[in-house]
Amino acid sequence: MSKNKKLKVGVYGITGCAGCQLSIIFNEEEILDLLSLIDLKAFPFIKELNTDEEFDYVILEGLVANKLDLEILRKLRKNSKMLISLGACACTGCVPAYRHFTLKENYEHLLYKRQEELQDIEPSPHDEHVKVDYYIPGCPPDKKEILRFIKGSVRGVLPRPHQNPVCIECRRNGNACLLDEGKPCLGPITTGGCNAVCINGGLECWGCRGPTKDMNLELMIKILRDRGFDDRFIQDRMRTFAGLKLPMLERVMQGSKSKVLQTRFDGEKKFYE
Amino acid sequence: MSKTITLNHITKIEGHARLNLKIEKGKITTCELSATEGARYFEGIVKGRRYYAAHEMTSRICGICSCAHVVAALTAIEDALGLTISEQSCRLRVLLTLAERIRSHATHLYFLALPDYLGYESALSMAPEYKPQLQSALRLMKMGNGVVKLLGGRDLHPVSAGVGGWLKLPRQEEMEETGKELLKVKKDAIATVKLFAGLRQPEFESDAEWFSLVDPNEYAVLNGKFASGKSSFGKHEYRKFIEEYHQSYSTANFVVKEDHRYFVSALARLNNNHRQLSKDAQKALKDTGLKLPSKNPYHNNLAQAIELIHCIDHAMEICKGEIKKEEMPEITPRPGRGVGAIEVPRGTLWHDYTLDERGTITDANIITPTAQNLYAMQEDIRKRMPSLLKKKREEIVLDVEKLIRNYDPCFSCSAHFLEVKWL
Amino acid sequence: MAKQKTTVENPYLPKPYKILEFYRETSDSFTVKADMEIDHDPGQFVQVGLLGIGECPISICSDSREYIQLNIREVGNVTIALSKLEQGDTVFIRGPYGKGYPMRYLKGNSLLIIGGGCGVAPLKGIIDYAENHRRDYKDLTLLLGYRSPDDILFQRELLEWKNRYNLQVTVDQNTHGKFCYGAKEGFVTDALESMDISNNNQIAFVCGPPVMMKFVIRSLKDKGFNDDQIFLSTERLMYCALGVCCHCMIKGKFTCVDGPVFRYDEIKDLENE
Amino acid sequence: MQVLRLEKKRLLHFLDVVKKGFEIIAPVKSDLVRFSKIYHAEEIYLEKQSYFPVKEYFFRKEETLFQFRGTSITVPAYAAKKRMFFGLRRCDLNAIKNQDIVFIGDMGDPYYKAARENSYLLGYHCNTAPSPYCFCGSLDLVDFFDLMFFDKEDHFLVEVGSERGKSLAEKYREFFTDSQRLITQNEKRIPGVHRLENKDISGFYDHQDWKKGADICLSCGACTTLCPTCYCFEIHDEVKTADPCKGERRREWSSCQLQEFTRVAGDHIFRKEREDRFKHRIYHQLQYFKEKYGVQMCVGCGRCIEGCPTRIDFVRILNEMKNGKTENNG
Ligand SMILES: Cc1cc2nc3c(=O)[nH]c(=O)nc-3n(C[C@H](O)[C@H](O)[C@H](O)COP(=O)(O)OP(=O)(O)OC[C@H]3O[C@@H](n4cnc5c(N)ncnc54)[C@H](O)[C@@H]3O)c2cc1C
Ligand code: SF4
Ligand code: SF4
Ligand code: SF4
Repeated sequence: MSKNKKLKVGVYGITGCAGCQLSIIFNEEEILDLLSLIDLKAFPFIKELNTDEEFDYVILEGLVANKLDLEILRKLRKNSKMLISLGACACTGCVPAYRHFTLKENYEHLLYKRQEELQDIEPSPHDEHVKVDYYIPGCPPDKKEILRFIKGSVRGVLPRPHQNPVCIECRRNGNACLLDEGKPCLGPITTGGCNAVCINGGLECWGCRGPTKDMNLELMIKILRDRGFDDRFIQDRMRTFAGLKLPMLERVMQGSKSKVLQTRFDGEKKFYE
Repeated sequence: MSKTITLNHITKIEGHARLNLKIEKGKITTCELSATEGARYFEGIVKGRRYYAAHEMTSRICGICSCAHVVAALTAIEDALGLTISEQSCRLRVLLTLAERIRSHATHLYFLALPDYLGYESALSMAPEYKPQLQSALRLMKMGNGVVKLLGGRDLHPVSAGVGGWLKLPRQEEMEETGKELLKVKKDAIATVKLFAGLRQPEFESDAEWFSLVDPNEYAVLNGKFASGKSSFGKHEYRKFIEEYHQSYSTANFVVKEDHRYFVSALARLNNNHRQLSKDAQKALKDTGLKLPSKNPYHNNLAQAIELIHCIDHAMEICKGEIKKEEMPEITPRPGRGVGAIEVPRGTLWHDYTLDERGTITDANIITPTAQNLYAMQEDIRKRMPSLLKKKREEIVLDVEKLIRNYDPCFSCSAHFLEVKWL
Repeated sequence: MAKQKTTVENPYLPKPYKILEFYRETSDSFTVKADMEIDHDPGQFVQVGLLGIGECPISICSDSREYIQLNIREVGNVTIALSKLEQGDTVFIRGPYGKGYPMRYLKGNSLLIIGGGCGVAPLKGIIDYAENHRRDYKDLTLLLGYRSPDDILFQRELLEWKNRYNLQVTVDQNTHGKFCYGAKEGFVTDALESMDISNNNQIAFVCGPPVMMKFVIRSLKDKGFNDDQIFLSTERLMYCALGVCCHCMIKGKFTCVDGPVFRYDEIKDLENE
Repeated sequence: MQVLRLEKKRLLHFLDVVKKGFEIIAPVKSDLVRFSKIYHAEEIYLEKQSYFPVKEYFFRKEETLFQFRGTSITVPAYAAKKRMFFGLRRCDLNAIKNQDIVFIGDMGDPYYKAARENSYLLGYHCNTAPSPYCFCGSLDLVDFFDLMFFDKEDHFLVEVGSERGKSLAEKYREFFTDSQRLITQNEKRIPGVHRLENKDISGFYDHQDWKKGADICLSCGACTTLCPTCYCFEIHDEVKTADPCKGERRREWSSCQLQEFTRVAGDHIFRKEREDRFKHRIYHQLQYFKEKYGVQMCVGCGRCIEGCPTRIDFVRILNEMKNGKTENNG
């Protein structure tokens, strides 16, 4: 606290939608206080003067999509005691990394020759390239979670990351379970911490915060199949936000075909046609 | 005298861009504005996905315009499916778009643009002297975010708008409450106009033509023809007029077919539609003395400020409406093509999808405002340069940055910058 | 009739105490002495914390009515925050909680104290207690195991213990090459094996990592110890320490109120819980 | 016990009058049935059991334990609203009784107590099982209410269960007439709710069939959140941005079905396996609680089954265990 010097912090973005950095700023009521808790050395999104000396930590949005991104990522990692991956792109690769699961011919025609430095590399989250010290996942991340992180860091504590499934918060919010309505909700296998905003807003969870460590993937697949979703659908859905964090998906899908799991579903089947 | 100015990371814009300027013997030999954002190929990755995934995925193109992408994608998909949405859904989508415009303009005006004029490096360092102004900004942002959250379920990448309608409707009381809140922040919008009208802007005229949607019924948001002072065309015909091409020597991405540069922005909207502004916005406009039509891109900030008032007025109007319970329609896929063109904070946004008989997306094209503005932006810099040459390096940089920021570019939207480095 | 208002104390409220003494034990643990004047049994614990950070259960490792002494290992948020305190600072404590070692009922016995790593902390309470009631107990045998000489706790007290009791210190690995406190290389269990000790009027107290406890018990049983001659100290995640929040439940037993000290016959089937 | 009679057509009027003196919380059907504050008596929905339990009104989802500023601690004043709960089922009422044991009994939780203190509990007796998952008949539920409404075609028989209930009935005496008859024990039974065949499960601990449930368990925590008796919680601190020396300590609901529930230093997790966690829940409900407090915690409402995305029916699993017991113990 006041005894110590303020922490030197940088907020940067590489390829992303800027939504995560906005999520910091959109803490409208706290933002000015928040940024005065730390010594904000860099935040190019809203600052002209940015020094990139030694940071205590860097909060970095975005995924690695070209060589320049990788260069920046490595440099920041080197200059910072801690690296915080902010948002789904940074943590799981998010929608841009879904490219791994599309046919090449779908985007080939969009490829053009670029300057060497901006040459594409396979879209990938930070931890495929460097060590990450803390994750604030989500697309967009929960703005209060960022707030809690910064407040915590000032006092030398890192908030325990969420590891419980989205369902916990969803039920606490008093929602009707969308699985019972035949909708393909990924809440049970997705790490919570978002307060189940999507379900509160009427949409099933798409899994933007990435899979939980404790997920029962096999059962989730079975549940979705029971509700009439085909395997293609299940794969597409699960891979939209966190495909790279589900490398076992195909194997589990194959394996679960032979297994009998007796679940019950008394709602109506809803095909997404 | 030879000068090279490289702005490697242009700050206080969304996304990442750089500018290369080379001036030799008083002549500009190189002027390259380029996005350094990694390519994400959104148009490629939505291919093969079903129609209901388009807005979910493309919303991730841009955080601050996420509502815009959602609405544009939904409009295009519904167009392709031949769905008409209810009047209420339409109204709410307008509100969602306006709310986003409020927060986006407020963020841009105060956090990205204003420090340039007041001589600060960032809004944060302005805080001690300009606390009330910043608080105005934060209130406006909070308002915009609040409405987006109410309608869309969350601040960014809203979820409640779906193909054909709303997954979850706001309650009547909430709408009424929102109307009251909007009224409270109107004074902040008015103060914003005053503040920006007081800033001195250079005299300058862009060679580019302006374009925006024009809707006879209202200050265009979701409907209308794409028009400038000279020509206009319907959204389905856009391919005939806008051509995207890529030349290794050229900076062009999108040009109007007759080889005219154009820009889209709040200023373009004001040029076309200022007579449809709300009463208070018109009054504010008059008080500023801004002459329309204007081709001075430095006027865009002021135009945004004026739009703030209009958006609040229009939003309040919508909040008065009644909320009826509506079910989502049953959807049967069919093959077809659909286009969505809507006015978003930075100009006109285009989404275009082709679906097959199962509702799978077989082709997609997205044209963002910044992509349309790039060429104009760069050429404006080129045109502006000669009058700046005598100045000191820092002043040139500041002036150029101001120009760029006035366009409020959003390089995150690089869904579709074909070639990012121009020579 | 006179209206009597009984204001029951709010059991969640901690009280501030001053730190009388603070010193480091090893590179990752420290000992604090706080001016909390309470009656307690050895083996009981308190909830220690800082406002804004949280609280965690720590065993009292002293035997005095004037103060309590706590030995804490830095493993997470609260414990790391506590490690930054200094003499004169304030900590927030509530307690004491739990059932300690039933020393009163064990009078006349010899005490065999077997600790591993930070498990020695609660056992120090017994040593201090026995010292204060020296005549009530016969021999004291201490068998303390650590990973390396750097991890040895209570170095200030060790020499004294060595003089007074039958003390043996083991280290898993001797990285220094020199033996301090007469420490021997090897596991506690080995030392126990080779020790000539019988269950005659002998009570064993065991605390340490789960694996170590398991082997020690096995070895004690081999030496003829009955289940009711062995006391164990358990550790679980807990929030309330009041027997409500359920996190520390082992089968039907609450570590915080029914434990943390259990006689082996009370919990012997519960190993895997 | 005193029994009164209330004509059915006067119920709404009765509640509307009561509403002037109390906040009424009763089951309302929106998308699902849940207990919420009612503004008009017609909103009340008694057809089905509520999907969400009533416990959140007493043991709140989130509760500020105290606020602090520097080193000074203040406890928020609990505004004890005068509330009347209407439409509580027999299971709901027993669940409240069980939570009373936990929170008021041993430890005197001031937050829970304050919320309970001014609450009047008005029950509604199920004439038939309101859900196919109910099994309250297998458990030893007791009478626990201020007033209990028995639905009898055109009128209610209202049994008075406490002094409080009595004074309430006195206060609104104009609505009630004296009943000529008492409620028989038989009338208190609910047909079709004796699903659990053997509620002593002590012998099943090592039974292989627990796996049947664990296999189709997502560990999503729906069961514990929807259960009217589950009472686990966590405590966390939160500080203010403007001044990190100020803040509050809060508790919020937790669930024993989560791995996080028992994570300790060194990342050790007790009951790491889903099966152990599932088993733990059932044992806590049917055995551990009884060992500690003398009654079973589960009240047989079936919500944990109805709310489970895969409908894990622990009652059926237990029944099957019993039937297959001999072969398993061999
Ligand atoms: C009765 C009793 C007596 C005790 N006595 C003592 C004693 O005398 N001395 C002593 O040093 N300890 C003692 N302990 C243990 C002590 O309570 C714990 O070490 C303490 O609770 C840690 O709290 P913390 O807040 O510092 O750590 P926390 O921040 O709660 O972290 C604890 C551990 O949880 C894990 N963890 C935390 N965050 C995460 C995450 N995001 N992901 C994965 N894992 C994570 C880590 O492994 C970490 O080490 C005792 C425990 C009990 C129950
Ligand atoms: S709606 Fe989704 S997140 Fe909510 S309980 Fe159901 S499965 Fe879980
Ligand atoms: S509900 Fe799912 S998709 Fe929505 S924010 Fe949470 S994790 Fe992401
Ligand atoms: S365990 Fe299930 S049946 Fe029993 S009280 Fe809880 S929710 Fe109801």
